[in-house]
Amino acid sequence: MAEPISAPILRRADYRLSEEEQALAEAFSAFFERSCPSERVRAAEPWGFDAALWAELAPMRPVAMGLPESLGGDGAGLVELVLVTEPFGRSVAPVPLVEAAVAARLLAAVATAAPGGPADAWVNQVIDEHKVVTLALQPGGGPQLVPAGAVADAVVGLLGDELVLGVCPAERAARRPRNHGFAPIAWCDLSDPECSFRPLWSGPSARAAFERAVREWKLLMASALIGMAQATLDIGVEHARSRVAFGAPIGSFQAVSHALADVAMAVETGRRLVRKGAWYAAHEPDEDVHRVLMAYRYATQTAMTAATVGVHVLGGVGFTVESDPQLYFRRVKGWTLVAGDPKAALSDIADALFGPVAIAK
Amino acid sequence: MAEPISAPILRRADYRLSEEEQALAEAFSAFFERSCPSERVRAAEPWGFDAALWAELAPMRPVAMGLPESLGGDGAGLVELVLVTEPFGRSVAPVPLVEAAVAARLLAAVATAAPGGPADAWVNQVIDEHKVVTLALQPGGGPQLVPAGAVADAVVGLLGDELVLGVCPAERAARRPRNHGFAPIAWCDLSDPECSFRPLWSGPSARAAFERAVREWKLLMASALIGMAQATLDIGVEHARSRVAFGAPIGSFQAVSHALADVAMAVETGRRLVRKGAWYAAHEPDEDVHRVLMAYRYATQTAMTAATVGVHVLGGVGFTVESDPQLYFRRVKGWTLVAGDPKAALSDIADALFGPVAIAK
Amino acid sequence: MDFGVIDLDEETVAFWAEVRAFCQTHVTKEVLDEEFETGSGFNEGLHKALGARGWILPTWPRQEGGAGATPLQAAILDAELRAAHAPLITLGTTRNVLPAVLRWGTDELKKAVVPGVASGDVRFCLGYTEPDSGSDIAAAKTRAVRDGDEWVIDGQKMFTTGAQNCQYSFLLTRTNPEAPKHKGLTMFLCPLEQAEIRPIRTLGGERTNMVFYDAIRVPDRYRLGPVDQGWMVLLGPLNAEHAMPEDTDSAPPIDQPGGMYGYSAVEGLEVALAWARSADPDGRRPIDDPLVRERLAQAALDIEVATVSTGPAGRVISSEMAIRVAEDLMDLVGPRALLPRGEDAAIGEGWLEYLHRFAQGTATYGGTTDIFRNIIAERFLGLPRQAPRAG
Amino acid sequence: MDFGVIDLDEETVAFWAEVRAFCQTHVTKEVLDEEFETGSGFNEGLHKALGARGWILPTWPRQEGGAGATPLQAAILDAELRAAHAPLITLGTTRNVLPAVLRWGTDELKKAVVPGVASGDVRFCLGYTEPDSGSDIAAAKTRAVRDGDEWVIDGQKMFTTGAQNCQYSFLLTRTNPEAPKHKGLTMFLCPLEQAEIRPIRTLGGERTNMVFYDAIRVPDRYRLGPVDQGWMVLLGPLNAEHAMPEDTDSAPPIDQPGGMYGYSAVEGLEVALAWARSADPDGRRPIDDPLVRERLAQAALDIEVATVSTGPAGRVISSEMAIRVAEDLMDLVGPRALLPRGEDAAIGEGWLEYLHRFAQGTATYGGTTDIFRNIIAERFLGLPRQAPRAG
Repeated sequence: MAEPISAPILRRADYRLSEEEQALAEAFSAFFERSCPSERVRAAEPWGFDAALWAELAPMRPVAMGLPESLGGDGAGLVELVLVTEPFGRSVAPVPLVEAAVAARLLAAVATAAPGGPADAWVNQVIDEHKVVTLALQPGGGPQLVPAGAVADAVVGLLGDELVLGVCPAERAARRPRNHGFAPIAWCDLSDPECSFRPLWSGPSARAAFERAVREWKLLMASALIGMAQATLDIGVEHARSRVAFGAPIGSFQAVSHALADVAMAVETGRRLVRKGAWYAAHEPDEDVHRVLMAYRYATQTAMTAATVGVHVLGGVGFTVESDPQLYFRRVKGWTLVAGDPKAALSDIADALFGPVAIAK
Repeated sequence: MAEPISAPILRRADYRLSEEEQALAEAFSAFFERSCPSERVRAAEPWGFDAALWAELAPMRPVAMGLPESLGGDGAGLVELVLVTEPFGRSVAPVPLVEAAVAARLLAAVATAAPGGPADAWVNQVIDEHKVVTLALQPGGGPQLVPAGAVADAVVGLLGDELVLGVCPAERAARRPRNHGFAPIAWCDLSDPECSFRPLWSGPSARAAFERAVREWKLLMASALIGMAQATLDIGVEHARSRVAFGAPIGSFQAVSHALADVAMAVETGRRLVRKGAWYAAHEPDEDVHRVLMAYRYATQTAMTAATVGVHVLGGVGFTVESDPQLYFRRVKGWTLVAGDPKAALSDIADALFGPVAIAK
Repeated sequence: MDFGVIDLDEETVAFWAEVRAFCQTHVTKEVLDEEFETGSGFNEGLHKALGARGWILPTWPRQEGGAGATPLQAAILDAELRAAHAPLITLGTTRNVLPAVLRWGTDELKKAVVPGVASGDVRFCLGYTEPDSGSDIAAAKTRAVRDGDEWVIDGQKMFTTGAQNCQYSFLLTRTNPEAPKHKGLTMFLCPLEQAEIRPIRTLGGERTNMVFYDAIRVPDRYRLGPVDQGWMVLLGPLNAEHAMPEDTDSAPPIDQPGGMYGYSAVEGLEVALAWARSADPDGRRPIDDPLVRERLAQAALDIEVATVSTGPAGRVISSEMAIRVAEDLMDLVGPRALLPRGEDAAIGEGWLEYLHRFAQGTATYGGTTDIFRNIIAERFLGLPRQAPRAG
Repeated sequence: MDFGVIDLDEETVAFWAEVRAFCQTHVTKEVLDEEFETGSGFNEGLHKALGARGWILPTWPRQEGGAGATPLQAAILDAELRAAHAPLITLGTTRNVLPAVLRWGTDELKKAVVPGVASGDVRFCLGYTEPDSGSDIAAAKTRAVRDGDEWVIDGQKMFTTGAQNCQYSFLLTRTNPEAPKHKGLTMFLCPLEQAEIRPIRTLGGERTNMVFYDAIRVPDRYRLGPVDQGWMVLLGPLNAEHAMPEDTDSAPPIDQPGGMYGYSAVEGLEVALAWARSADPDGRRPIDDPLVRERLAQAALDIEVATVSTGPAGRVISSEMAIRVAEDLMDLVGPRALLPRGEDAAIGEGWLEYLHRFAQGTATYGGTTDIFRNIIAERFLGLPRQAPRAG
């Protein structure tokens, strides 16, 4: 456990991307911009999945890239993955990228630490067949809403101290609720015999791997949220430059320009928090876990504020379903709340920074 | 315990002042405006008391007015008192009005319910000699900072289930710390033998009376805070009308005008919360106690925001000790924090609205 | 000051009972389901049932189509209908426009429309906003050109909510493009038969409309007030919509939970409280968690603040409160708050999910919150008018 | 991306030790007490001791009065001095102005002042703000009129912090009142002997000054840059103060807790944490209360956000963070947080009490946060310039 701050900390604070990182970010930006205009997002409503888009994306190996080369992956890590999920979020693409990337890394951890089980084959299927495995974010049995559960080929979760993997039966539609974010969430119960959950790995390391996977989900989602915030900011700025009211572009009114400036500040700062969090998670995993939680908490707030400002700056038009800010407005909340109250991150940060609560005497 | 809301509640919502109430408010406004310009506030720094001003104020009977006619008071109540403490707060007058008014009412409650004790004589001294009795806001023994403790002739507090009154010895200066709000606070310990605390009244009624007195302090302070917020708003508006930057009065920039508009909204709304809280406390005491807590919480936030905006709108000048907004900035925090964390009011509101926490099973 | 419980006379108690019975009969689950489906803010059966009782204009005398109700009874009626979530947007716009019709309409026009308003057969919608003018209402470009005893109207209006259920639009037109922008406007009570109505759906689930006026011809008798002085005619309904003080002071002084737009947040808090008081399988209740209690208390405080707020400030405060409360209560309740009305596992029939979407629109209705802050700064604080120069 | 621990070579480790020893010797309790008393942001002994080691301009070569330090060593020096709360406002303004002197000063002028800057004998303050112009710097009215080889300067400056300890003011004057406001300005490195300095005290306890220039005569050699082109001369120091990107990118990439103004909030959190970890007589610690934990975590998050922020955004974020954190931590800690440095029962030597006052000023230093938001909107987002017309 680290004190949050002590002076002077002699660490670099270099947020710049390397040339490779820059190329990676640009390649995925270009892909999502080209392949996933907002019409395609709308076309996938209300179920939030575009299988063709997933197939188009697959050759870029956004999931395989995060897996070790020893298992057939590309050996990249969280630093690279957040560069991919930011443009993914910017386009709110209807594909389960965050879940698939995180669950695959968890399976890879199992296949590495405890080879010989079903995880090995699933890793291959993820890489070769672009199968989607997702992560049940809440440990334990009982019904829970699982992100990407409605489109996943398998679900990984933690039951007791045991990592388990299950394949739910075909009548998935019944488990798939309509929802605020038009997301392919599904009801899933790790103790449901119908889904034939099988053990993958057990013990403290399995639990730690699960907890790390949940943090990775929050990290990649934080980056997606920053992308979503950037997108609504861009829409708002464009509108504020061109829309005229009271004889002037509305962007010349501080009520508009300062609201957008606040979002711009938060987006840029949130992006830096994400990158710093990703670097620590990649290079010093299981230490300073508060950084990922901080990035996640800040990103949820930033994206929600950005979406609200985006809807508002566009005025009445922003409130119509034809406008794009509302796409983000729904998904910011809809994609994240499945992980539970985002404000709970503060209590988690407190645990990480200040240690556990003392037992009452 | 009431649910916060159910529709439709058939109650009046009439915030208008009667002619008598209007006259009362105007009389005290006129007094404080005339008698307590900011120079007089400054002159009383750092100890926050102007004995001559207290003597000038006394003939208007701001303390006696809140006591029952049967004890020699004027039979007015909380509704009238908040109309007095708002202009008091507007001028941040260096007199212990809130404490004196509240403690006197507590003594009057004792003298009424349990006559024959020392409270009777103190009520007379308060009315006839304008003695200052103050209230120790924290129940129990141990050192605490008591508002107006440095200038009070006596302190009332709750020790166990017993209301006690004490007179601290003469070397008061040693107990009087310099402080953020330039307020006449003092260290006091209800179990300190040197202060010769004597019992006034005991039992559940005594405790209830003490708790009511603390709420009344919060109510009258809430009104003072609204006055303080109004004053900084007025200063900021005046400045924003006349100060020119970039070729226009700064009040024509929304960064300034909307910040002031937000304060104006909160001041007017906070005033209404206070009046509603006062009316309930006067007419339906011990019910709906959440209203006073709500008024207090909202007023602390409003006044702090108003002071911050006031300092900021005046720019560099606002940050100098010659400017008036900083007088308010110091006192908003300095006058209230002595009652403890203002955010704790939320937990108190929860207790009042939702009932106590269930014991863990 | 007076916040006392209002003594109700026998007649009012009976009226109240009648209103409750009416709501049970007419604001049925079917009506609500249809409203959630269509978002039209109107139900013809309900509207006519109100008209049949004189409750569209309840304080008007019976002989004029009203119910002779007291202002208090009218307030009870409104509060009960609101609590029942009756879809009454079109009732609201109709009532909002009526005073302008009475003040400026010819006797012939009034005779033609007013009885229908009272009975429910005639409804009005608001034709202010255009694709290029929203909060800056006076920038309207829809043209009205005189041609003998008729006017030819050409233009396009946005967000004419309820147009599909109305007979007339309270229409803002430009009759003199040369004059300063507030001086060349004329108002009409424009019949909608010739207009083309295209639906627009909102994030909040409401249906509103674009309305195209393609050289439609309107007899002069539908003009309201003098030519080129439409701004004066518009100001009454606009001020009412902007909740300027003169209007709220005349409203019956009844404590209305949540203020202008916050009533939906009141129900949101009730939903969250019900959730918080439910025990999980281990017997734990969220409401016993200090963090949960604090947030619920903050929501209750926010709602009370909106309740006491008034005028343009009340518009801003209640709207922003609803946005904030919806967001935080949704977070607090967690994943199941994502499920909409109709999903079995939805919390409180999906009310928070709906509120989170709906609340966003309240910051724009009848002018954005920015405009209301301008109003407060300029009219209440006397600050100079803001008017930026283009960069 | 790289956030790794920097490997320090032996020389740098030794440098660091030297800096720490220096701070212990020169930033004593007496120095700090004096600074809290006077608020002058300067201590002559300390300043000269820095000069003696070449640490006023640490990266300069030794032969030019520097210490030949690496950028990393210079950053360590600054961080240690800051952590020790060394009063270095005047060092900051001196360093801020120096590049403009080097760029625009004549060789004669540079020869006269630069060695003294390095040694600590010569200090510069900023003469921009006037009673009628703050954030709108270019509206300055202080006149400079040429008279042969001299200039006659008439006017008044506000907030010239450190003037009483400086030899020169980096002075903004108007030389052509007819020209557009940015085109008639000229900068001087104006000697202060003839100026009258009157102290101003701030809420934060700082001392600053009004400076009266009453027909003082300044030889032309003190002019910096061309006549009427002072805005260009001013821009370098101003951009540095505004934390425009070119500057921050050239700074050594070291993680600086709290960002631009937030370092004082870092210490505020440490004070609150120490309080929260102390047990009361019953053995209860505030830090075991979920509500307390959440607020401390929020403060830590706020500080980290400020830490990673940069440029003009960093200015706004770190300033507003410090204001918010000071207010909330003071509330959290309770009544004893009201007691200032020097009171026995003060929490953390009164740091929160000080922070709450001090933080307010950071929202105005070098232009208000409003100005920085304008900069972000206009220069980064490309939004049109705001410039209201008077009402």
